[in-house]
Amino acid sequence: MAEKYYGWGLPIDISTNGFQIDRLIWVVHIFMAALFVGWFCFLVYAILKFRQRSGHQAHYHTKHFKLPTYLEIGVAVTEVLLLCAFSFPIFYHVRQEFPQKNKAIELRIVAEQFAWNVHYPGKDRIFGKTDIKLINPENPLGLDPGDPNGADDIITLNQLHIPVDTPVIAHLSSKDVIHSFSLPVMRVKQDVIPGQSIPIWFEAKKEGNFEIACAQLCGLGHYRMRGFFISESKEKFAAWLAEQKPEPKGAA
Amino acid sequence: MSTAGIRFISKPHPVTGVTNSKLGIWCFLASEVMLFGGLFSAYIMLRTGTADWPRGSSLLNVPLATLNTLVLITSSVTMVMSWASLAMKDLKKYRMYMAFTILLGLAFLVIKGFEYAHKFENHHFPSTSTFYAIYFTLTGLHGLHVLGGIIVNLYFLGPGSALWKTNPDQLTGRVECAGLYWHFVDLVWIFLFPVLYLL
Amino acid sequence: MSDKHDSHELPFWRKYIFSQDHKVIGIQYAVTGLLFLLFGFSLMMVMRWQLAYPGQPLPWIGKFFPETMMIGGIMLPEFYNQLGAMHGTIMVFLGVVPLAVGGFGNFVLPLQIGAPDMAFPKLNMMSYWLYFIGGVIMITSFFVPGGAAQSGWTSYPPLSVIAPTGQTLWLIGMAFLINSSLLGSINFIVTTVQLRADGMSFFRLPFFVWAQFVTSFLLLLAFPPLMAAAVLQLMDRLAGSSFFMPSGLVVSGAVSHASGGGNPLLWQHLFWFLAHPEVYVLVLPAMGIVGEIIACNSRKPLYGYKALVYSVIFVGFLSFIVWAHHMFLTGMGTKMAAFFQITTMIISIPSVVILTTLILSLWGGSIRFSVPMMFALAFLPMFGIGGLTGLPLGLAAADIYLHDTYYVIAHFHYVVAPGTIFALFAGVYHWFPKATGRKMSETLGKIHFWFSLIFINGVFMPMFIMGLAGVSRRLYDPIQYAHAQPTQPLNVFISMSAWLLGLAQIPFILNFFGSLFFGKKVNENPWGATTLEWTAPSPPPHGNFSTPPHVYRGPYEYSVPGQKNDFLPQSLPAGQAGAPEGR
Amino acid sequence: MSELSHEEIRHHVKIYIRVFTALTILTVVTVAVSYLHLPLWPAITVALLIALFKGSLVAAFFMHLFQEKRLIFVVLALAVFFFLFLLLLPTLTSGLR
Repeated sequence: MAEKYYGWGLPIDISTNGFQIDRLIWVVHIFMAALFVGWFCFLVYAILKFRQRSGHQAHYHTKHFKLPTYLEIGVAVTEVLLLCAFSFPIFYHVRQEFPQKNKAIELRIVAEQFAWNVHYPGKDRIFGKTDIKLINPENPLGLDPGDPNGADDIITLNQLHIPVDTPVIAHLSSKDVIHSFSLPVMRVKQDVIPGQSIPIWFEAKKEGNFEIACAQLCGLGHYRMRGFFISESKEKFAAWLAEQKPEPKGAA
Repeated sequence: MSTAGIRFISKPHPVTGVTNSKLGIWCFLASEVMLFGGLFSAYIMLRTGTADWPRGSSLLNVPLATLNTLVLITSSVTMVMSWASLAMKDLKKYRMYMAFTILLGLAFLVIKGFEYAHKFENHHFPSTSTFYAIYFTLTGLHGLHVLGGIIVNLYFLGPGSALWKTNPDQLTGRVECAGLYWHFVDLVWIFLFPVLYLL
Repeated sequence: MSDKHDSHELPFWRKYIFSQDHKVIGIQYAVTGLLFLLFGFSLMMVMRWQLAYPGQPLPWIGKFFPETMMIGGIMLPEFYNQLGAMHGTIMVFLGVVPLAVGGFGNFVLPLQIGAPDMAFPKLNMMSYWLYFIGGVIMITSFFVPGGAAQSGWTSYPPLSVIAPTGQTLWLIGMAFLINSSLLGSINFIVTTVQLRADGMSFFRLPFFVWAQFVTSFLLLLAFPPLMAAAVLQLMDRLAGSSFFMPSGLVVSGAVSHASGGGNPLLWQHLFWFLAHPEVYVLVLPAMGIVGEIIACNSRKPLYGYKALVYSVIFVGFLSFIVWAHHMFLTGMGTKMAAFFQITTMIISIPSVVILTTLILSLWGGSIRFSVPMMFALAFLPMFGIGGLTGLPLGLAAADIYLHDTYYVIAHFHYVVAPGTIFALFAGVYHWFPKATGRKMSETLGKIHFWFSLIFINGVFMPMFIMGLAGVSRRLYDPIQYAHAQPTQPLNVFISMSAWLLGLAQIPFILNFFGSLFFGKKVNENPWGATTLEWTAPSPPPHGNFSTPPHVYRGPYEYSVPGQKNDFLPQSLPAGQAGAPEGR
Repeated sequence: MSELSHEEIRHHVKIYIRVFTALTILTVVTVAVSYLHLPLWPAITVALLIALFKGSLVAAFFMHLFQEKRLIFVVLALAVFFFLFLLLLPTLTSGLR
């Protein structure tokens, strides 16, 4: 499977937003390459042309170059373009333009050393109350058994299933230290800060089995904080969801 | 010996108008501004991030802190007077004012000690809440600065004043620098006092 | 102050160990810094084994490690994280900065401005010894229970707050290093402002002095907030406060005892307020060295000296307000992200000016390919790669994908390793004759240069590919993730390059120590350079100049038409300009 | 400052005493205001304004800034400028969405 999705460059992109980020990465790299090749050729040419040799003398007065001024203006204009045409709108779209809640599915992702808990609200689309005092191995998020909203909630460990062509709103939080929730194939990455709940959104347009990565050093198990990210058709997703048992309640 | 040939130790530079140590101490104070800047920034960030930050006056001893403020302000005056005495070539008066400054500095620390002891008796520690944490850290670090200032002043009261015989200008300059530091510590307290105790 | 003007009367320990002479302190700093660079690099060479051959026992030397680090030669993840954190800390705070600022700054700056010494020799000595103590504490931390700091060189809480004792030592060690830098920077500023020789106006200062001067302001004003942060983290670790610990933490299944109410992002702000200017603390002295060497070895004035100076000041100024571009993904709002993206893009412009100006300085020259010049020339494209690849990271949208991947590692290493460290090597080769009176071997130097250049690119170039493939940094086992597996051959290649790069440093080590005794003896100005340090004897005596020098012209008067020599020293009176000079 | 005549210094001493009086009075005022239990923002404004004024008095007269050389102001201006960024930007960054 791995050969199909991943290689030596950008991995496959299965999200609706990813192409914008990829395009920005390519545009920036072309700009960088042009600038670098220009500099490098000039450098090599200058080194060869003005090497020390008999009959060749250095010039105290050198001509005034107009090129650097144009170069500076060019760089400045390009950077303004990169900011205004790419970075600002893309970042705004990804971070601020959330889909409407009734058209999206909502879930919570709670990171801990070294796993991802995914909390689906169930049919009622309302998350049950949680309390850290109720956390135990049976009840990893401390779901309150007394809260009727939580009765149909589903909590999975390291399993993030999402339907394709449906926006997903995920609320990221952490139980202990800073993690970073990364879905390389979705071009999604967001630090998970303990004490905060940070919402992100994304939408898949292709099916497949992929992975969740932790991108921020979170302790000695950081390297194995790998989760499974499964993007599947709406039918399969519904069937999978129905199979999952609502969270068993820990001794309250 | 190793200072051989270094210029502008006791006489100011003709262009910049200051001595080396004067510029040096102001650079140091600039970095101190940034040190306390970082801590005040922490205070602002933590306070605005919390809905129920307590008013300092409800937890801390305002009369005691007011007394301490007055002690520190007075010590600033005696410090500047000790420099003025030196500039007027009066070593005796200098010694007297310097001794006052040191005593007032010690008085500040003793009062602070009582304040801390009282907090500890009531089981209030840095671990109690973020308010106490920042209170102990800021006042503690400020206390260390006062202690450092007292040590410097003790040096200039005792062995340091031997310089009077060989190079009175240099001693006056050094005492002025020690004073600048002392006033800065006072100045920090002027801001710490309302921020921690009154608001 | 006393009558003893003659340094020879000093006992050995005052002359060479607790010396107050800026040149001895500079050499102490440089040698200690070079040793720490080697040590930090060795840590990385050990790490590279685990990355190339995950889970396999380290051959030969693996069995010498205690069980707390390796079991049967197989590295533990805790130890891997310690190596990573300490590699970063040692390279930046104990290697590059002490060598660039403490070493070259101390040795060269007073000589270049024509001063007899630093303004505060005692503080200068204290600065070195504080640095030394800080370094000892950092190394000691490997041997305390739980090992050294293991939360990255960035030490992000809450991870660092719940980490073992080594982190406390890391913070205490940092406190020493911060105070050492503080004393050093005050000294540099006062020396540069007050002790310039007569006639040495600000625009006659060599570019290196300007770079050090701006660097000193960065150290002076950016380090204290890290001191504040270190105090807060020490309080969190030792006094149980909660500056960086939010409410409601559950660590390994147990509810945290911390009172809560803190904010982990506070640390990141205070840390990066230092750590971004710190990047320029590394790079600016390197640019200064490169500027000196390019002017001297192309035998012509620097192109656009004033543009360089203004750019360096501008870069230094702006470097204080770009720090949060390290934090785009911490949930920052788009408005503040826009602010920091704009400042980041603006700061790239003076950097482009500096690089372009240095390259244009070659135009019309007569380039002498001495070893320092080769390192200086290599700095230009290497720093170019490092600077350019900062661009996608500074654009928040591209940073979403590239953040915390190997792309970041490749980016900043290009700035610091083949960029800054190459410039520092250039400086070592350039000023070695001044410090010792002997020249380093050209042949060994060229071997050192070419192999270093090839292998260092072999180390960092593939990391861009890995980064684009989305591989996260700081992974103990790189093949856990399916998306990282196709790039594993690159890891093997990188490790091989790193070990060969290690071998490539052997000629340098031999050259350095060998040349102390067997190097070719040279006169005081072997490079035919114009700046003041080359008019003092090699090595300069205590007090540097027999008579205080007077400066008559700018720093780079090379190949002035109608002159006998192709260089005019700054201290040569105008009337004697045609007089023969030792070459 | 070491170039001053005794006459000038005597004048300075008079100023020091006046500044001391002002600082004492302002301390009493700021404490008194705190006992009025103003709402938070007015309380902060008043207390910080008084502190700023007291701080300026100390800096200007005890630290001789009112007749200091330009160079010192350059160093301080840099520090104050970055101090403001350091003070405000972290909170703005985590607060402003």
